[in-house]
Amino acid sequence: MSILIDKDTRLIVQGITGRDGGFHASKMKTYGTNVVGGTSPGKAGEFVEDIPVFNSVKEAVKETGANTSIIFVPAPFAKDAMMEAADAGIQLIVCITEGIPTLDVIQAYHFIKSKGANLIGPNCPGLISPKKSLVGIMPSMIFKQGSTGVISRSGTLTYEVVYNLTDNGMGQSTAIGVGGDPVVGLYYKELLEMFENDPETDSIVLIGEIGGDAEELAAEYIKNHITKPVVAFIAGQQAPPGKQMGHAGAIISSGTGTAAEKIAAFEAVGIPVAKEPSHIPLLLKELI
Amino acid sequence: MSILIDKDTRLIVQGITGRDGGFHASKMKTYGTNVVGGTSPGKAGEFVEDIPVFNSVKEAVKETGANTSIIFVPAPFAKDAMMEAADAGIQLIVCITEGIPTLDVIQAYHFIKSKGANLIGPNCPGLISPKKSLVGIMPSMIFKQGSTGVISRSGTLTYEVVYNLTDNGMGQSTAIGVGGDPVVGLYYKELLEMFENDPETDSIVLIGEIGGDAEELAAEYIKNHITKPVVAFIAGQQAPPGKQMGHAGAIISSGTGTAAEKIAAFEAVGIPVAKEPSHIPLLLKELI
Amino acid sequence: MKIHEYQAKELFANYGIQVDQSVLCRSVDDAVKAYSQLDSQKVIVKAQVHSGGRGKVGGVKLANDEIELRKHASNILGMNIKGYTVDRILVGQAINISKEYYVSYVIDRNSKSTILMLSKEGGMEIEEVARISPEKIHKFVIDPSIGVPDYLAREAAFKLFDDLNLVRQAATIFQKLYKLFVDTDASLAEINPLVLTQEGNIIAIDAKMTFDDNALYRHPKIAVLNEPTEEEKREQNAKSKGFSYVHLGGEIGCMVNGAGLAMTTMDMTKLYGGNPANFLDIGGSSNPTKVIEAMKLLLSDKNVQVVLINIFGGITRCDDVAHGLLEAFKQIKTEIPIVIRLAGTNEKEGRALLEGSCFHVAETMGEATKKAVDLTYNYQD
Amino acid sequence: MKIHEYQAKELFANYGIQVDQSVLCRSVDDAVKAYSQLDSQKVIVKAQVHSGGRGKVGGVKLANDEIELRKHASNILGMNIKGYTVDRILVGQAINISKEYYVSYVIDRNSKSTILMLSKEGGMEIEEVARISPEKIHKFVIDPSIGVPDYLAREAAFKLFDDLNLVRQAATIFQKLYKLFVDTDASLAEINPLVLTQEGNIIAIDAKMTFDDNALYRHPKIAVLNEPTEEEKREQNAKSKGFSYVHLGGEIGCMVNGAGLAMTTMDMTKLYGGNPANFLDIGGSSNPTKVIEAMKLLLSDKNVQVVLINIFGGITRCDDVAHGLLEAFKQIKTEIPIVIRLAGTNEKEGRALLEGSCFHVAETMGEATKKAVDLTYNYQD
Repeated sequence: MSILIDKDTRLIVQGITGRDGGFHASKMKTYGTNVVGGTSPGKAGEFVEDIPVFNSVKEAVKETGANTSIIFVPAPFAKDAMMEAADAGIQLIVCITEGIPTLDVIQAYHFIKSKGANLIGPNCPGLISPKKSLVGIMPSMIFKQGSTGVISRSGTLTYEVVYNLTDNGMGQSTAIGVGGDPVVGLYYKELLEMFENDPETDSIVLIGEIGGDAEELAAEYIKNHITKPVVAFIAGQQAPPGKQMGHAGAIISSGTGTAAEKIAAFEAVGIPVAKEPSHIPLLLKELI
Repeated sequence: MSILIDKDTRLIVQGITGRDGGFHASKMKTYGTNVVGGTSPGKAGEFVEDIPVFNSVKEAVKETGANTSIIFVPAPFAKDAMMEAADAGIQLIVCITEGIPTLDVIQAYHFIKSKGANLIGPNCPGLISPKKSLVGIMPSMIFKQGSTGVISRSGTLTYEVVYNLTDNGMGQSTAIGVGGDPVVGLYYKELLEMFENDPETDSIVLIGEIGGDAEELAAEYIKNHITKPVVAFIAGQQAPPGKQMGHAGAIISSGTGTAAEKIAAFEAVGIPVAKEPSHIPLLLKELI
Repeated sequence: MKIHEYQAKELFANYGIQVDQSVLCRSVDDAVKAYSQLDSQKVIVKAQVHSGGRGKVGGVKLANDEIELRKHASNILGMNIKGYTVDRILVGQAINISKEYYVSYVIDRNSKSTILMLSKEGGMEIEEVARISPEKIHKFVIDPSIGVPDYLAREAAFKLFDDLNLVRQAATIFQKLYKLFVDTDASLAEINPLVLTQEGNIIAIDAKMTFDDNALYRHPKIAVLNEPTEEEKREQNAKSKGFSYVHLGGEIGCMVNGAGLAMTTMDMTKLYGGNPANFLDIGGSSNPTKVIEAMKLLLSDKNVQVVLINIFGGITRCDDVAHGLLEAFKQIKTEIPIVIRLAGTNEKEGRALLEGSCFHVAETMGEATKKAVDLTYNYQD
Repeated sequence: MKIHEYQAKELFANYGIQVDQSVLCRSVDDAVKAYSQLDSQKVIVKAQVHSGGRGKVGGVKLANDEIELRKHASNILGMNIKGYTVDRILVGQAINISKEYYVSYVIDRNSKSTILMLSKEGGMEIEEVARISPEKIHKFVIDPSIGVPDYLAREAAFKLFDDLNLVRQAATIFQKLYKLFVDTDASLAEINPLVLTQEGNIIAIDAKMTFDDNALYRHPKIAVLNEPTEEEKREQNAKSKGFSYVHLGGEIGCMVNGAGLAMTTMDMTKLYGGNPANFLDIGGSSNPTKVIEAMKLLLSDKNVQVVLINIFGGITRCDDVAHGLLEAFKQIKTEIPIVIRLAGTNEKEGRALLEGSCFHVAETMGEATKKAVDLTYNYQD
């Protein structure tokens, strides 16, 4: 199975005529993702790497039966793109764009939710179900089909972790970057629940970082609801308070959101926390 | 059974300290409606006819487990009252207030719908399930428990019809005034469906009037979905075009919404249309 | 509430919607002065009345020079269009039209939403388009929680245009018009036609707006634009007293509580061979003062030969209603026969109270209507 | 982005939120002039700095007369508060406070919404209240599609007040503050304290706002209020070049692609006994120009003794990254040892290219970090 995306994913690329949109549309298609179309207002009828372009998501959905979209449009237009996708009936919206104003994300998120759809991101690398579908900008060659689910707030750190997993023969069912902004769509709780219910997933790696208390809430949720083995990793132990560490969401404010608190929360409920990425596969092997 | 309201209805009265709110709260309570509370900001702790008053609907719901509300607040505050009720988890909102700006109603209606609740009205007399519950301003003494469902856009005309039904020994399961404004909540289609599914209802009277094309749509819906006998009545055959006949919604615009069209629509699908209110029971008897 | 084209155009301009240059004139001299200001050889002269279809009756004319302008202005000023006398004209630059479109926001009862209506068939009445080629009308339901976001405005604009530059111009107009619609509690905001000029601009050369009467209290600047006709004044006056009144022209004056019942009373009057003089809903209670006011209104119509009072006593019982009527008619002196039908709570008691009065008392609507119709003809004889 | 109290109060006033009368002063003379204008015997002198807790360090003082005013103004101007030098003070009328409250709007990550936070414990830091008596903090999640309707504002106001008049005053303030918050893309709008005066008015006597950096492009009037510190300037400068840079103070300069991996590199440096000099995320691609800019930034920190470059090659393959690094370091002259770790796509090819260069090449993060730490101490010896 895997979660959220698989061979039934029918993807459209919003902003397909842009540099990043076109580049990754091609990459995803090459990987085997069913990229059925793209949007770019005023460019209906054109093609990008044999992928048909439409003026609107609604049109693209009507013509192609798309159920998933990935967004590459610039930040000032990203809210509109997310809402357009939801309004057109897209069920999973993956927003890669970074630097979107938070209130835009809040408005789009609530609208998407009201339409019964799901949002991943923004400011995220997307997700991949190896050998099935890639909806993101991840380097697909480091992934390997398998049974470990990966959830992460980070991009390259995820690749580092996945690289170590793959190197140890531990493939992935689905790997998801939830995004580094303070407000993003699907998060630990929802994704943990999906992995718990996914028969093809038998273990989970959770990669957190400083800022907010999502990891603490995840630890609590795992304790009460997750039966599959989980290993955690937290980045940012050396981060000073009040400073944004790259990701808009990675900031210790008013002394809360520290790595120490998050590590303690996981350890308190018996979830091993790796000291460095290369230890994750080892800890996971002990649990399986 | 009856539809929408019964002995399980737990009602709060929004605007209970006003003249109309207090008067009808008392009437409804006397009828046997389970009036569990009322709201009037700043008057929490007071009582109106032994009914406790709360500052907000949320508080009233928390303290009383109310599931239904009836609104008597003045038009400028009615939108806020409707939305407050929906936000507090009220499932059925009955708005008596007339003269509410249409865009206010549109906004409130969509919000109520997004909360999964139902709106009846505004500018309506409410509804009654005789011997069970009265949530409205109807003269309860003319109603009689029975198995005819009544749906109407009008107030006194409904009483006239019900009076004739009762006089002919034909009681009512539930009688509903949907309201005379152009935009109101539950309408023919939804209510017809509820009556169709209600085992205690075995026939339906539909009272329409000029304006819009809801009766035409209802005729189509009845043809395809309703198995129980239906008799219709349409008011406003003598109404001149372009003039509002009392109800804001009762207006023939651009030559559409005439009584003749509506009568023709019903007759085209075999639904008898009474020439005068007193004929309704006779037509109904022929069908049962 | 309706406003004039020139008033709507002022609102459009305030919201950044481009309109054609024009000047409001109340006289031929005004028009000549406007002509010299407009810096355009050809101008359009348009009657400003609260009515559609002015073009068909000669209320819109193209003037190629000052002589023609004078002629048209003097012809149109004072013209009677569907009962309205033209006292103002709009003189505007003639636009080089490449293509005409239709755009409006209206309230849609079925979707319980504002909808955006568009058509490539601009310049003709939309009802006409709806009848002849309904497939040429595009409708977009607006979700009030998000209004008209860019993507929706764009999607709509693509229904009229292919060129992205024009799509963007049109999309912006749709968004601005929606903002105006919502900000002013409009019930209609129509641009017909919205034109593409030969220069490649999109502008509104007509503008029509009507407003929600129930919301005028929060738009004083709009409310002052109200210009009711004599008939509308009578209706508005009735409304201020808590009645709904509409003049119909027959001989049987009707006074009823409740709009639906009042319409039914009219209908039955006709059914039984009479002609209703009016629609009159006196609303909930039947206190004597209200009845007196309502009777005055009814009797001010000199065609009225019989009055039919039809009251359904609900919360207010029939015996109380009867007391009220007796009280009221102590003060009303009239030779006109009055038929009263009381039904509902305590109807027998109510009718008993009226026995022996000057009223003709009936039990059912049928009986009451028949009596009223009979009395009309008796009275006429 | 932060702004000063006086700037926030100006925004409050523009939105109709009542604030205390006050005057911004840059000198003692300004303060004396302000004192004469204020028509209040007692005044408050407040340091204007981008930092909380100024009261505790003497940055807020009550003056009972002009002599005290002069003394406080001259003491506070030039004061250093948490690294900020005070160059502006706010002189305001002293308010007769009856009670203090806390009000703010903030972004809440878990509800993915703006929330309204309230407490009857005004005047102290909200984190303090949260620690001591969290039950005294009330939170309301705002639905962005409807904002703060009357009923919600009222419900919130009832948490602070019982009297309906005060509830209405407060509710209006909550609605205006929300409008300001949304209109300006704020990330925090805080009134602490909001006070009930002895005269029965509710006014804001402090005001704090921070804004979403990502949204400043659409708020030019707010953006011009930016007053970055030297350190912030360096960070903002880095950001304008596509980097994220934070100074940390250690000896091992880190250059990494990706924020999470950069944090992890810092953490591992510490784990292996070293001290990271900085956080530096150079983002996606590794073209030579970017690497050169990043190295310049790194080396401008004179504490840096070793540079640790940790690149995960994904879409950009490691051999391309290696080419880029070699290219870049042709132009960078430095004696400082460079440890490079390349992993990911074509890592072997990448590492092979670096063989024989002046770089210390590592295969794993552990190995790279260990090397960097070892080199630090060797270098120091």
